[in-house]
Amino acid sequence: MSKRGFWGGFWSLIVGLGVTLRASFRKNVTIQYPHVLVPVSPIYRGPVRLISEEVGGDHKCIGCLACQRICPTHAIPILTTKKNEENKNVPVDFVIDDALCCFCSLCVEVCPTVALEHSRIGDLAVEYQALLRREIMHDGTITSDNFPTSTGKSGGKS
Amino acid sequence: MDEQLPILNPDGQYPDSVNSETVPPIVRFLPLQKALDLARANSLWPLTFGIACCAIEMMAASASRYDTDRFGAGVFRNSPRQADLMIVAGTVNLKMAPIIKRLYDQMPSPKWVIALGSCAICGGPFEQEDNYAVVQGVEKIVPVDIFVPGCPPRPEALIHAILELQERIKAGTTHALEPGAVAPVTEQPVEFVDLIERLKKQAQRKSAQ
Amino acid sequence: MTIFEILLRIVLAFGIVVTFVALNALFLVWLERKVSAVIQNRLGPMEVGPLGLFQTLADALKLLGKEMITPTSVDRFVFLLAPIITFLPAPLLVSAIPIAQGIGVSDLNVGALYLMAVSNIAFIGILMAGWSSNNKYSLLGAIRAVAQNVSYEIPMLLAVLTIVLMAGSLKLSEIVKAQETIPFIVLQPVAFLIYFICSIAESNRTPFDLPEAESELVAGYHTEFTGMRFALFFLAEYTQVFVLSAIITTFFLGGWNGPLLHPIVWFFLKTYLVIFVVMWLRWTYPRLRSDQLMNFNWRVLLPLAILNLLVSTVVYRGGW
Amino acid sequence: MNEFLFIIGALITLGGGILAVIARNLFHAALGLAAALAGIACLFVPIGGELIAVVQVLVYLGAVAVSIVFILMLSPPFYLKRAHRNALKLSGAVGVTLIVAVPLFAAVLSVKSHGGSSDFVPTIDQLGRALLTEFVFPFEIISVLLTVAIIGAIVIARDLPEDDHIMSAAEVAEKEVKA
Amino acid sequence: MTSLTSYLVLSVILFLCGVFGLMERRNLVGILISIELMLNAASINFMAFNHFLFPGTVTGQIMTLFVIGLAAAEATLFLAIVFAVYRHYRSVNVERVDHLRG
Repeated sequence: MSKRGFWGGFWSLIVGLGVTLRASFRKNVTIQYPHVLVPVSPIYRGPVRLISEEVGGDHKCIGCLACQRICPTHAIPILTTKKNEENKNVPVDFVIDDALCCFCSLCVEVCPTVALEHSRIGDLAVEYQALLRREIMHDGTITSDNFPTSTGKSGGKS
Repeated sequence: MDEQLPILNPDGQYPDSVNSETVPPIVRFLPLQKALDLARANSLWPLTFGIACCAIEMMAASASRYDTDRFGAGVFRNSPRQADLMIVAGTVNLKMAPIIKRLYDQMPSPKWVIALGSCAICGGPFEQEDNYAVVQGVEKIVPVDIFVPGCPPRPEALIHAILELQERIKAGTTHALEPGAVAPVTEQPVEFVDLIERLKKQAQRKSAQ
Repeated sequence: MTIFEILLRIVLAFGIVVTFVALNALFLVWLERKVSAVIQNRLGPMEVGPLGLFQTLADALKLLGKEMITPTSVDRFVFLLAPIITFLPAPLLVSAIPIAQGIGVSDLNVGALYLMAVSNIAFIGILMAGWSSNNKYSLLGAIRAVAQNVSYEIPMLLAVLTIVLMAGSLKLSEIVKAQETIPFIVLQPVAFLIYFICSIAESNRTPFDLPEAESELVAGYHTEFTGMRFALFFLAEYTQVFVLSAIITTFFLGGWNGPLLHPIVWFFLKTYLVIFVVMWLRWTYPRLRSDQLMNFNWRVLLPLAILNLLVSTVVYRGGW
Repeated sequence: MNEFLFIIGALITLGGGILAVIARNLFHAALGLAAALAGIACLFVPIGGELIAVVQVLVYLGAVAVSIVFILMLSPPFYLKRAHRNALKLSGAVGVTLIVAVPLFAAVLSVKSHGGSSDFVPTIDQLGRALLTEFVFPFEIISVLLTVAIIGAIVIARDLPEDDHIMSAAEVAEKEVKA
Repeated sequence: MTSLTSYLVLSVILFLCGVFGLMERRNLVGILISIELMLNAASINFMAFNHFLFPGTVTGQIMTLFVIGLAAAEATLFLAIVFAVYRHYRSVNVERVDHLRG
């Protein structure tokens, strides 16, 4: 028996019922996610993307490999060549592996030309692991900036 | 006592579905298959099962703000015998791997697996060749239907995965197993003996130094 | 009546009752999920049908389509029989409850005792389930369930005796008729409390859900049951909730008595009110500890029940 | 209806009774006993014993059979193991059974039912009055017996050795510190 | 079908089951089960005789009630004794329980 004795304990049971009853009249806090998108913080870090206008468009990457070197999980393998006329590095294949990425933002911070940024995608679910390996650039041109598409009824950006 | 114990796991073995016989489900004819798939898609009962930090997001997904119960996926079952969906939420250690395999085996067909977070997909931050402790992706142990990247993923991502899985179940394109079928493991399975071997080698190396 | 007619009638009545039990349980599961959602500021099932009404239908269909696993080390025959034995009392109990004057499958002379007696059959089913699974969690769950049920049976019976004393009959319809003016909850509040607590304990629900305590025993006595076999346990549990509410309605809330509305409406209104309270309790209180559970029964409920019986005998039948 | 109940009850009773004595596993035997008890409750209904049937289920099935099964579950597993069947013992048991059977069957088959069955069903009122007037002495004796049985059972079963209780972590630590 | 003879035959068969079990079982709990069967055979007899031979009386039914009460008391004590015996002898085989003084 508690310090409050039998009647104190009995009263506490009724108080508990009152708490849940009051709670049940409160407005519910559920966000019906696929129909309504969930607001996220402005500094939210989604999957990393290469800033570019469109497929085949311009980008700021100079192939310095800073992001590749700093990435703690080796999620950004980049292949570069010196085929530029000024004999500078130019990225040929640019891959970001979302399966490995741990969203630490180090690559975004280290990039000297601000070529990378975090997207604001919060929901990403795919059927094959291979889909998570995004080949953003192939043969020097941006092939896709899109995230893996899915057949799900959602896919909205947060 | 000299007498043999007839009940209570006579040889210390836990009863699991590997050494159990299976009965085909009661309803199994084609016109109902569609309705059955719809029902299965809308009633995915997950196994209460969290390994690491991603489990916190899984809890968040089933709590008030995201509420997976809206899709019928909020009934967390504690017994694998009653669950349909296994959410592998977190780093799978080599020591944990046999247990996950056993839990998967104990679930009744049809059953699905969601790999939640980088660690469960491919090892994530622990991805390394010849890693002595972490299984490089839960796919090496059990067949995975949906991969959710993130470290950890947001609750929306899990809900998205559940919706994705629902679509796949309705379309009939999951790895769901028919009773009696053998789980198709997509990659080479982890050999659990490896751990011991490696530890032995490690010890030998240490003693050599 | 030939034997075939009797058989036909029995099968027909049983079929109707089982259908009612199953549909009612489906509805109750939905209600439970909605009540829990409301209390936790959630929405609960929403996507399947309007307000998720078909959610439990989908669950039931899915459970039908599940593989049924029989682990090799179980006691086969007992394992197969256990869910059926556990489910069996549910329709038997429902069929004894008078819904309104003259409506109900049967109105027995010894109705009140019959309800107590038949619910005992489920204990055997639970014991069979726990023992045959060959699993320590199941065994512990079954032991806890039966220890708890047998203990709480005693104050429960004493509370029923008080009601029988008030009504002067064991017949359920007579008990309801005796409450035409004042329901027994007013005259016997202590008996009501005792009966309410005991019947929640009998149906193994929170705060007395030790037999299924998830954090300790995986799923208690039905850990090893899959598919429809598990669904039978589920059905049995929710039917037990319905039955306990219906019995409380009959014993304490005046059954079908009520102004204006049709008696059947009154009966179901009261029953679902009690069901709501039971669910409300479930989503409010934490689980008791095993020793607290037994102490509460033997040290509080049983003396209180005996005292209540004595006092009400003196007050209502004492003649002075 | 009565015949139907009788047939059902008789089948359950016989099946349960036979299972209770020939089952190899003691748990199955206990379940057979439970089935037999339920069948007997079924048998009581056609001969005007509704109340007795209900009490049979309540007390016998709900308390006696459950506690037997309970004891089996609490006990070490070799409780359930049946001693090896011994041909000599078995034949002895069969012989004794047959010796008992012959006079019993002779007696039973010689009984003539002169009164014939009636539709008389004693009400609970009558039973209660009989219990508290004519049979009040045995009734009181039974109540005393039950009380004594409960206390006796507790005394017998409670007899634990001193060190046999489960120690809490604190107690263990204390003991270790002392030692 | 529901005649006195049929009830009595049933009760005799049940009683014989009990006798057989009593002779054959070596386990205390098994013996208890057999005794319960025999007690039940007796209560069937009480009920049948009351109904078929002495209609209008309640003596047999009261006797059955007493049998049930006795059986409850007996089972309680028996199970307690089983516990005590097991604790002392580490066995419930009646053939091993052969010491008069503990």
